[in-house]
Amino acid sequence: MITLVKRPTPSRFWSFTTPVLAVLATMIAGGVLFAILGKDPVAAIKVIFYDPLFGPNAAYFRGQLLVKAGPLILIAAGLAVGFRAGIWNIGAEGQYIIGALAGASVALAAFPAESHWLFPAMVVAGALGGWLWGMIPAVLKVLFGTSEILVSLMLVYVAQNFLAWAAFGPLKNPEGYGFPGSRNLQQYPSAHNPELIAGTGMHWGVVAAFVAVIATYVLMSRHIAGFRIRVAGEAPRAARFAGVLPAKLVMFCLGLSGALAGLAGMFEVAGPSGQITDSFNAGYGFTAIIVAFLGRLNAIGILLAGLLMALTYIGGDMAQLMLGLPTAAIQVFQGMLLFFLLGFDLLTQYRLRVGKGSK
Amino acid sequence: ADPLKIGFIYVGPVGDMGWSYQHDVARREMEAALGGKVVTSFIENVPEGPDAERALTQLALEGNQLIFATSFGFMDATVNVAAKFPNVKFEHATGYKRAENLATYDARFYEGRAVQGTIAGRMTKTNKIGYIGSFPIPEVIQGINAAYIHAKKVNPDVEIKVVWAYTWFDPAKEADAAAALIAEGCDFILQHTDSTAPQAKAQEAGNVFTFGQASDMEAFKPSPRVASTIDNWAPYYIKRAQALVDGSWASEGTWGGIGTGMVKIGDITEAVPAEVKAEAEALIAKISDGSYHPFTGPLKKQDGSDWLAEGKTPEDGELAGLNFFVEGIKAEMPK
Amino acid sequence: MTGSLLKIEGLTKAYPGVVANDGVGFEVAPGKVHALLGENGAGKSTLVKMIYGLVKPDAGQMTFLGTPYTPAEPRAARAAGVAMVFQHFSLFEALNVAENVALGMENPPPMRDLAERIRAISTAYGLPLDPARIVGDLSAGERQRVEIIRCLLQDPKLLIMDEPTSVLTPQEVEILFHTLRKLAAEGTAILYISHKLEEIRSLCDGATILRGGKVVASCMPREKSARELAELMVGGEFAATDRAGRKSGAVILEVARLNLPPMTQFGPALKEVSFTLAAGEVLGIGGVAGNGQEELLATLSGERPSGAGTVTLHEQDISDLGPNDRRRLGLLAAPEERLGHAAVPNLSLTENAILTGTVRRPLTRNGFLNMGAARRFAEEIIKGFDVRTPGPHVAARALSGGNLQKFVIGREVLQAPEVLVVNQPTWGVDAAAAAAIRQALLDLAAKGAAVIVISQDLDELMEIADRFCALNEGRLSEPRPTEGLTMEEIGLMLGGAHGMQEAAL
Amino acid sequence: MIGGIDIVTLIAALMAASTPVLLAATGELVAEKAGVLNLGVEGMMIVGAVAGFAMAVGTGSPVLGFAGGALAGALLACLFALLTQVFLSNQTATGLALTLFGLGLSALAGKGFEGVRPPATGKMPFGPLADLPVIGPILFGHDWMVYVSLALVAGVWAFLKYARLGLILRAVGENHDAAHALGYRVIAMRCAALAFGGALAGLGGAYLSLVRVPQWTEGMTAGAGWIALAIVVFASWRAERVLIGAYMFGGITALQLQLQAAGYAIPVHFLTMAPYVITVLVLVILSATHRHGAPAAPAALGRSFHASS
Ligand SMILES: Nc1ncnc2c1ncn2[C@@H]1O[C@H](COP(=O)(O)OP(=O)(O)OP(=O)(O)O)[C@@H](O)[C@H]1O
Ligand SMILES: Nc1ncnc2c1ncn2[C@@H]1O[C@H](COP(=O)(O)OP(=O)(O)OP(=O)(O)O)[C@@H](O)[C@H]1O
Ligand SMILES: [Mg+2]
Ligand SMILES: [Mg+2]
Repeated sequence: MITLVKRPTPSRFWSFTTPVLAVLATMIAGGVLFAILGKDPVAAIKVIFYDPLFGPNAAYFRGQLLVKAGPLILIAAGLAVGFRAGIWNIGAEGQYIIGALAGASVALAAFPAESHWLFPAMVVAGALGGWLWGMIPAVLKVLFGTSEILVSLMLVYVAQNFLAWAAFGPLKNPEGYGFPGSRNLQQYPSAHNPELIAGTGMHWGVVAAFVAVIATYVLMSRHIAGFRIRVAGEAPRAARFAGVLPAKLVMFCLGLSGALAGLAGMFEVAGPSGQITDSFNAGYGFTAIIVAFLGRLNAIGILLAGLLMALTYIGGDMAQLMLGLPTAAIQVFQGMLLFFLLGFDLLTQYRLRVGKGSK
Repeated sequence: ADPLKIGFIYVGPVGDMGWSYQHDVARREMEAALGGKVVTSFIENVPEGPDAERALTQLALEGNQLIFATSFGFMDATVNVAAKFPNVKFEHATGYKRAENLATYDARFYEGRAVQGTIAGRMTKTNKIGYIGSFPIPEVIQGINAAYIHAKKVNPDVEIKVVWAYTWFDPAKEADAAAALIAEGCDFILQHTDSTAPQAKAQEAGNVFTFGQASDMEAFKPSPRVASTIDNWAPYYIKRAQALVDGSWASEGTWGGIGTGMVKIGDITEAVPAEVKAEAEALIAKISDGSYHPFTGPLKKQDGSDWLAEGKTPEDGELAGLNFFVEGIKAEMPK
Repeated sequence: MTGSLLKIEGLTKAYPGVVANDGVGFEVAPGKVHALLGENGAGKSTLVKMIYGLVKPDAGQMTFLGTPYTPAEPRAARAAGVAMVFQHFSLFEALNVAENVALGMENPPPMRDLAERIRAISTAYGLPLDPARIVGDLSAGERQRVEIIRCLLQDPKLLIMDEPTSVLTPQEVEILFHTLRKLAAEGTAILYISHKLEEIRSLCDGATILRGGKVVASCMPREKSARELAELMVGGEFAATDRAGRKSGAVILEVARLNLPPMTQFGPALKEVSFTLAAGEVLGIGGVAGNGQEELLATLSGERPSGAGTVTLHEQDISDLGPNDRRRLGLLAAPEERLGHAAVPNLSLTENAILTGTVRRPLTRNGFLNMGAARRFAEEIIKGFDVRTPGPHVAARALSGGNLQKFVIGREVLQAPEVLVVNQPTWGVDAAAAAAIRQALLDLAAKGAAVIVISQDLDELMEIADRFCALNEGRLSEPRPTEGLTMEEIGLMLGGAHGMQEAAL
Repeated sequence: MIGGIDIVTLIAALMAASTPVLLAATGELVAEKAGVLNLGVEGMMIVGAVAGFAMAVGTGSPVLGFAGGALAGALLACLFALLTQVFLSNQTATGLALTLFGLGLSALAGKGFEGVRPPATGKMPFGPLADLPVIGPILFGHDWMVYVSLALVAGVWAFLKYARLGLILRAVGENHDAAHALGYRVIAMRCAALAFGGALAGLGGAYLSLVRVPQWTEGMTAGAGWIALAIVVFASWRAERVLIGAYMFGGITALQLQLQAAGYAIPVHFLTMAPYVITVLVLVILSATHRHGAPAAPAALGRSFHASS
């Protein structure tokens, strides 16, 4: 019989080893799945994990990896701070949408004026929009104790309808022949968030993601404020004893994650996406929650998890194209990756003992 | 020579039984028709936006010579990628931006709506026709107008009720929308959304009729589904692929209809009285040979102002951007 | 001994790194009250958990009523006639009394009958309870009654009680003892665990003393002094606390007409609390848990701001200052709940040192943590207060209660407070560690600091406090010098028996 | 008829429309009462939808279809139980992963079932009762699953209130350490509650694909699972309020479309938002009238249990 024994302190060794084990286990289980679907498992794994990085067109895909991972990392970095504090913002998708709407609205209001100030103004508007949307659950929680999980989630649907309304109404491109969707900001130089170095996929949003990773890393592991946030998540009463004001903390965490999600939305809509349409948001806000957990709520982990997640998306598209693997199979594959990571995580907190065990 | 590679991106899953499914059916038909001269591949479920641009680039990098982007929302992404790969040919469905190596194609779905309007106008007992709209975009508005004009033509008392679902595909919501229209007394449901949920609702209600949309939806024959408008992209895909093989491919804008086979009217079932069926078939024939345009004046706009004078038909450009209802429709255009 | 009810031989249970019970053996006879004594971590709870079927022994035998007894789970133990009151309450706050009782029974009667029986039995034993009340609304003493009634309803042959009296007033303890004696007279055997040695001496007919998982002695508690019992437990002598060398100075802290609404749904309100505290003084605040102790500590530590002018430190109104601002001014506190309030279970001792230490110790630079300095501070606490742990990297939850308590008190004492407020500084802590903590508080006062000790252990307060006052339902009595105060008077200050009546024997 | 809206039809319609969410929410209620937060409802629903569909089509029996849907939902819930109860993984993350996994798995399994028509699920034969005015369509005009769902809600309500096992379940969700100390099998109880929750979610999904729509298409649950989760909180963990919540939510959605059909010129997006905004408002009112946060949430909700002995 196998028993679990809690470790006095989490194992450092296993916290580095388990993700690797999980990826390997996923490759094996995924390989079995692909074989069942009649595809060559080795080829499929290679196409998903190897080709985007080192295959014939890797130069392009490595850039795309950043484009895809950028918003995920930016959002997840903010979410993780809140999750560490025990504040569950699962409505980043809504904050992402509102941030994008705010940023785009500034640009579209200014159209066609060209100014160096426009893009910075959009950045501020994007962050502000996301912050504002995050503050709704925050304020409701502080004032009434309403669950932020549900309020933030419900607000995603509200934001989505708001987005559709804007895309079909006020933000609709007047020169778009009645089709929904705003003007394309890629064609508006002052508002465009371009690739900074051609072919790298690097745009301001990716830069912001890296900055967010570094900043949240320093905050959470080196600064007293981050320490207090961690304490708040581990033991709320101890945090209060250490001087943390719960209301301030709720506002800070939801505000921060909202602002970062809003920024991500704004960079996306001004850059890779280009325009507001009723479906421009591709679920980044939800995927980022998974990324945050994959990265163990740790900034560096999130950076790697974001890249890994992006890799499975891009590799998944490649596998579809080259092997005819359906998207559904990729989704199952991603789900398995998560399961294995979450399951193996046990090893960092517990020791397995085989043999005669106590109950 | 090696077979030419042709790629597709779909906005939905190939199993949506509607829009993306029909494109995929056509892809397979094309591959079969050109036997060995082309090979195809596709990426499904591509969100509109940066992912589309990447997927298109991926197709181009993989050596595809001709790439079909099969959703309106892929427009700007296709334009961008086409600019980066001047040697690759692109085809964008339902858009309006073209380039040297970027063609557009679309179908005159409203022609099918005219036929549906005629049948519904003749057969309705309640004089109320329900219409489930997806989004208030020109393509859908054309359809509502065409259906109404032709129903009215054969039945002056007819009324059309519109529910906007704001989705192309959400079976539960479409079912609710159909239920709401049936509750309002509609005994004909036309839909511009892709699932068969409305047919099922109609069947449950009894004495309510529907039309297949995008695909034939033959599971509901002979009733409630009495006819259908099928997106039939295969002839176009075969033609364009053949042109590529022959080296005669050129960028152009195609807006095909019943005449070119891009819009196909599925089997009109025995639930439709013979004389109505005959009338519908006559209309199909007239539209098909070009002797009749579903939007032929005199027509007024909803607000009573003039649109088309006696005998006049709209320019394609104007029709493509249609954003108003014609006179007589009570429903308001969403703002 | 003839007619033994439970006989234990060679019972052994090992946890990783520690043998909690090592070849333990003893016997309990029907109608006797048997004590289990030992320091923190000696293995008492582990032993009774094995008897109750919660933990499986690695080796050894138990015989119950002459037949081999191997309970696979508590259900089996209950069926055999064993009942247990836990060290930490095993109650469900959101459920009512009857439901809580039903959960502890094997085949509970229908709810209506059960409610009747609860009413009947609880009155018969002098522990009245309303079966319809939600347990979350009950005081600690009343919760204890629920646990006991739950056991009594099963007519147990053996009743195990793991530290049952820590939450009771002296009067309540007296009534509990009556109940237990009555039970014993009816033939029930009782296995009784407590750190309160005087209680053991008055109640128990025999005792087994554990140290490091082994039985080191058995004795008749009545024949030993409390000090002798303590020395048996520790395995050596320990120093008595030294109150010498203190003189009272000027008033440092003043609390005036403090009124606060309840902190939690089930908590009490603070009403008109007033007192003053002088330098060098130890003020003891007694009272049964749940009468406002936590609320008072939170108000003094700054976790809860209070109305202007209610808390004054050095003639400065600090009523609306947060914990860190108060620390800066020299007012420090150590809450009762070690895990989750005074310390964070999953963080290391170094990090737990940072928790309250950054204000008076240079553990940060511009807000950035100086982990080196923090580790040195943690090591200083560990060394200065004899905290037994492999090192400052160990998580707080890995420490035993007594050791963690020493760490928490040490952390505050080493920050050289001017006023230190502690709540339950020795709760569940064994005699040696408790003595060390009390001495540290006295030494602090000797250096001129003012100390408030909130405790339920009246012996402790009598031992170290200069003045005593009692908290009862959120009201604080007038402080009185401890000298000359009798237990009887104290009991009345604490609110008497809280509506219990003595059982008619 | 009020303002051109036929109330009777509206009520009859919303009962059918709400049934999938009602079933899923009732199941989730049981799981949460046991102290487990399973955010994977959406995933379990859609797997239930495809499994139920395949089973019904394969056997020609809707009853077997529903059984298959329930079984599939329960199996997926067991996977969740394995991870969260045995491997002690984080419940939030595992739930999200389950949704992702379920969506993918259902799409894979459903290939080939697109466009197929399932066997019809019959109406309850109430005979002339169904023709009664007003109460006929509301009370006697539904398929049998609607009545099963109502019976399940009533059953869960009674189980939690009166049954011994229900009491133990609530105890486990309230304080798992105490329940363990009293000898109850926390993990087993939670696994059972999860499996039951999964079965009901699967049943809800099967209702969607067999009755409500009825057809199989990828992603057909379209967020219903999330609504079910919200309704549990909305209902402050009480079975009878789950019924109210689900019907209210379904009602607002149906009303929105009926208003459009009746020709009201209403801004559709704001009406579509309405159910969500109203949910938030109700949550605020509920939590404002209780002193501490979400009322009546099981105290151990979302916390992992590990018996340390
Ligand atoms: N709840 C919190 N959430 C986020 N950051 C916080 C919080 N509390 C404090 N900080 C940050 O931590 C740093 C140190 O805080 P501050 O100077 O307020 O500490 P303090 O004065 O010791 O604490 P207190 O305000 O409780 O008296 C500052 O950068 C502050 O913004
Ligand atoms: N589940 C467990 N896992 C690991 N070690 C344990 C466990 N339970 C108890 N121990 C260890 O076994 C030893 C005996 O613990 P036990 O709780 O029996 O002591 P105790 O005598 O009841 O102490 P106290 O007086 O503090 O209640 C201690 O060293 C403790 O740390
Ligand atoms: Mg103990
Ligand atoms: Mg400060």
